[in-house]
Amino acid sequence: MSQPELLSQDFELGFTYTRSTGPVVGRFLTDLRDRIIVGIKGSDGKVYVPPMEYDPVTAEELSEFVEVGQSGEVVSWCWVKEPRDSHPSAVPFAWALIKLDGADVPMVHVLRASAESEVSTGMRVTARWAEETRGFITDIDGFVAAGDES
Amino acid sequence: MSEEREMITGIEVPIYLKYHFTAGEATARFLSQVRQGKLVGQRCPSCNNVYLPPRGSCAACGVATTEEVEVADKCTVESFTIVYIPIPGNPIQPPYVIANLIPDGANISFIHLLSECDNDTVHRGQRVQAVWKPQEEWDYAMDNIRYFKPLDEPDVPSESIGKVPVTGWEV
Amino acid sequence: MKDIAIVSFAQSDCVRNAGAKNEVELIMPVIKSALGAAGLSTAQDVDFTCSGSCDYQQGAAFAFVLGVDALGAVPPIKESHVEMDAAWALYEAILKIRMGHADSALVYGFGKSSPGELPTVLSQQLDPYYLAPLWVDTVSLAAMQARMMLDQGVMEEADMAAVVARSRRNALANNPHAQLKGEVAVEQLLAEETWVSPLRKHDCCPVSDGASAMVLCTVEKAREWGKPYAVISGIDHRIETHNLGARDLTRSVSTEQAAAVAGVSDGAIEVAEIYAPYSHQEIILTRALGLGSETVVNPSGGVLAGNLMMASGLSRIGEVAQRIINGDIKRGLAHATSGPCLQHNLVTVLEAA
Amino acid sequence: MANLAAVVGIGQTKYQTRRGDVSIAGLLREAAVKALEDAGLGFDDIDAVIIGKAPDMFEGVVMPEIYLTDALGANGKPMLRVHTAGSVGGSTALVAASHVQSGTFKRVLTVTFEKQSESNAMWALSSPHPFSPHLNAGAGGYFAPIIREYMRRSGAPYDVGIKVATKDRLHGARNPLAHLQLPDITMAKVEESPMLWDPIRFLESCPSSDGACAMVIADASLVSESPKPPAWIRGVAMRSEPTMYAGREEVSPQAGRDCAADVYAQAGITNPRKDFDCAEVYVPFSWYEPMWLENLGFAEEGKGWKLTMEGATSLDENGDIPWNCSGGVLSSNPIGASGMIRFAEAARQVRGDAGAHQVEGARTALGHAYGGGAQFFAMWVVSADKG
Repeated sequence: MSQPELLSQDFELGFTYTRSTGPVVGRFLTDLRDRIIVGIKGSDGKVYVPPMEYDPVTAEELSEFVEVGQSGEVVSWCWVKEPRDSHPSAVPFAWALIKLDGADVPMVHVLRASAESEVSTGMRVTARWAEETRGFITDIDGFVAAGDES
Repeated sequence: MSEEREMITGIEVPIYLKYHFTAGEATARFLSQVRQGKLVGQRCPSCNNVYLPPRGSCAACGVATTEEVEVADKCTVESFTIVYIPIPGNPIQPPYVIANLIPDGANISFIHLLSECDNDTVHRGQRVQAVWKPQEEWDYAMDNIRYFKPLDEPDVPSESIGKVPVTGWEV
Repeated sequence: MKDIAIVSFAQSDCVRNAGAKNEVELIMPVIKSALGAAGLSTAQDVDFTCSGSCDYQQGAAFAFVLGVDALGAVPPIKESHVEMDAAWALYEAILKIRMGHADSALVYGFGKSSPGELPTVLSQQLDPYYLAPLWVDTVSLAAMQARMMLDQGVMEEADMAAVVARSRRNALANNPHAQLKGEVAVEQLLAEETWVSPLRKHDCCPVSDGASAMVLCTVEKAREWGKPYAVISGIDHRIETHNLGARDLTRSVSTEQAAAVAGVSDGAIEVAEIYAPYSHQEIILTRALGLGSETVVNPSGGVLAGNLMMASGLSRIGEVAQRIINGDIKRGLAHATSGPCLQHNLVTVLEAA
Repeated sequence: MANLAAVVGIGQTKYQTRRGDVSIAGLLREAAVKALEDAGLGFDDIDAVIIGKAPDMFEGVVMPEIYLTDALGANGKPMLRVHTAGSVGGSTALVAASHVQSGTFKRVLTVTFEKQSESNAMWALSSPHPFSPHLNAGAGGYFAPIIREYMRRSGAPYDVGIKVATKDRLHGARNPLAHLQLPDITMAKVEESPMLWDPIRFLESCPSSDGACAMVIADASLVSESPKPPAWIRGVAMRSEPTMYAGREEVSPQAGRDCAADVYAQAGITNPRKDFDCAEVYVPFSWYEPMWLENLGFAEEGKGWKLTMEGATSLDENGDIPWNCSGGVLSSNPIGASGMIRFAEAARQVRGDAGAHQVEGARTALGHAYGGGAQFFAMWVVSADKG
């Protein structure tokens, strides 16, 4: 029996999905396009950003939108030294859990900083908008240290 | 907030994931030999049936298959359909015939194209043979065989299809 | 309800790249080995077969359909599949036995993660509108969880390194299938650079290819077969909210819930095999399970020594069951997890007959 | 011995090409809430949640139970995700039932779905993969040769499939949830529709739908807490065989015959045509009706097509054994849910709750699903009678 040859090949599993958003996600994305950040009030009054469609505790359908601030506090973070191809940054950056002013529950997003030493838990950050907004989670290009948003 | 603003109801989300895929041993061996212009299946040590393409196991017995058996590029039509829609990424123009073909010496069919035939007279038991691409175009792929074309040989009786001996069906 | 026993377990080596081994070629040896240890030869010899796998690992739909080719499913068999870790396939099999539709079952899980970039693939488990389009990977999410624990002072970096050192040491001593093993000092580990800070590479489980399989049956059947066995005295699993911000990431509430239902605290736990893909998660889980110093945690090295994604949960159960079958211990627990930052957890308590 | 369980609530979305008004979670939620309302229950009354769908590539969400837990009120509960190819809707119902029949839980919610409009079915079912030795002409390309072999063996006339396609769409026109609404369909229109994979014409194939189907399954002790009549689960069975092996009988797979024999034995069915009042059977291509009539023992081998042509399976022709009164897979096909829709529609019939497609006085019905290369089977028998 001859030795098997090893057959390997790169391939890409890819599709551009067409997602319908429903009213809650759609409202959040519409507001992002308009450079506004909204959350939603949970059954116990907690404000979730981005808005959840259903309450995580009671499973109730949620509908009471609340505009929240564009600045907030870093609840936790990590520093990505070697960004992956898929990451929204080619240079080292942070992921962060950010509790926006007026929100009770932090959200995950990008935190852009020039070095790990500039990021800390509890730091104040502000959303920096993409040049063009279109109604997508990346309309927020990322958060930056408060005062650095321009 | 403006009442008449256009609400977002849908988004496009590109999800493209990169993989580096390695074929399984049985497939690699099979395609390596297809690249040499040979069809080599594997015999089940338990039920003696010959599988082509081989998958490294006999699915019926659940045992590994290793013994290699070269089979002919002459086949018998087990079943077929005439397709009227294009295959994504395949240049063949409809209508075309795709058939389940059992090669002489094997006991299971694989799917391939039938051409140079009258679509209306294709039938079960019909004898066909591979039409290979020019050797310089051979690759690790079954489309080294461009298609199968009818042979001027008597039909294999229905009840014998897939059960004829390894040497192939001869009258 | 009938008492259910595990009579055999088999696992392949954890390898970074199984190369030219397809699903069938990965599965068949462990199935043969598990069936053989139970005195059986094919899936025909059990009443039910159930598997766990994930199509996205290799990027091809219907991976589990090919898996059926390894079973010898002619004549047809009673068979099912979960797109989850095989620990949940075990759960489905247990329900089947409890309802009296099977007295015995074969459960297996397989994963070939090497073709893709696993943390990136798993980013697509996340909310498809808010998180998946950001491509936030699972390592980064775990890193934020670890940071929270460090910030809150519930652990120190040295505690994480100690988990890794113990994993490597245990793998060297006890686990021939481990991918990562050896003697390494905590100081050595702490001297390494961070990767996704605060995590160092060694805080994260490796990516492995392989499979594992198990045979279970009613206690009556195990006696009939004359095989030693471990009894599943409790099993439960719970999921919690997908909103990471809404969870206290320093705890695992769903593990606490599952542990309570499974009866973890009804007796001493000699050995616990915990599915903690990151060092700090072992600390969270050890606490959630209420384990103290009397329990040996992850004698196999756990998944930090080798992570057969989609089979690792089943392997944890198998590791504990095997120790009971061998007569080494009387009572232990196994844990399996799924989702980002321990979102979904399964707890099994195993006891000697 | 399995504990006795029953379907006490059923909820379905409207099936259509694209549900552009909801998120993925919203789609499942709609069916789940309807099922709970039908059962007179809330999420708090549910002990565990079991979901099912076909390949994750349809929506591009990997292991979607992780994201869907909040929408289905599953937090703090067990949640399981089943995947057995096209039979998954049926298998999921069976796995959900086993949560109750095993005595482990009292009441569970099960939901299956597909949001096919998020991608493309042909792509999702057979995304290109290197070194795949097979030519891919879609599901129709796979099943058409098998159908031709059935025609050859049985000598069935060419228009049996046309009749099934017409009949199921007329049934579907009675069901407001059905995707295809073709009340004016005729055999001539079906025959004139384009041939895709000979002998399968366009109108002899299933559509591609968005939709979700949900059920609440309860232990016998809790059945009376729900207001509507229960559908008692009298038999459950699944069988699998490999896709390809030497000598495999593809026209009437043994896995299907064995699965039927198993579920009939549990439910005391000895003559399916007589003992069932109706059946919901997975028929994605028209010719599979006569093929499954034989495989499931409603007709002798080679004679299934005669039942179809006599109108025995037609509600509109007052047939004695109506098949797919809801319109079947030929009228609605959100793949991951299609099997469960069969199971749920069988239950609706025996609950006397099937609206304009109700079979008068139906007491016992079969739900059937198959998948892969007609190799995975799931079936249940439901009845108005506790047994």
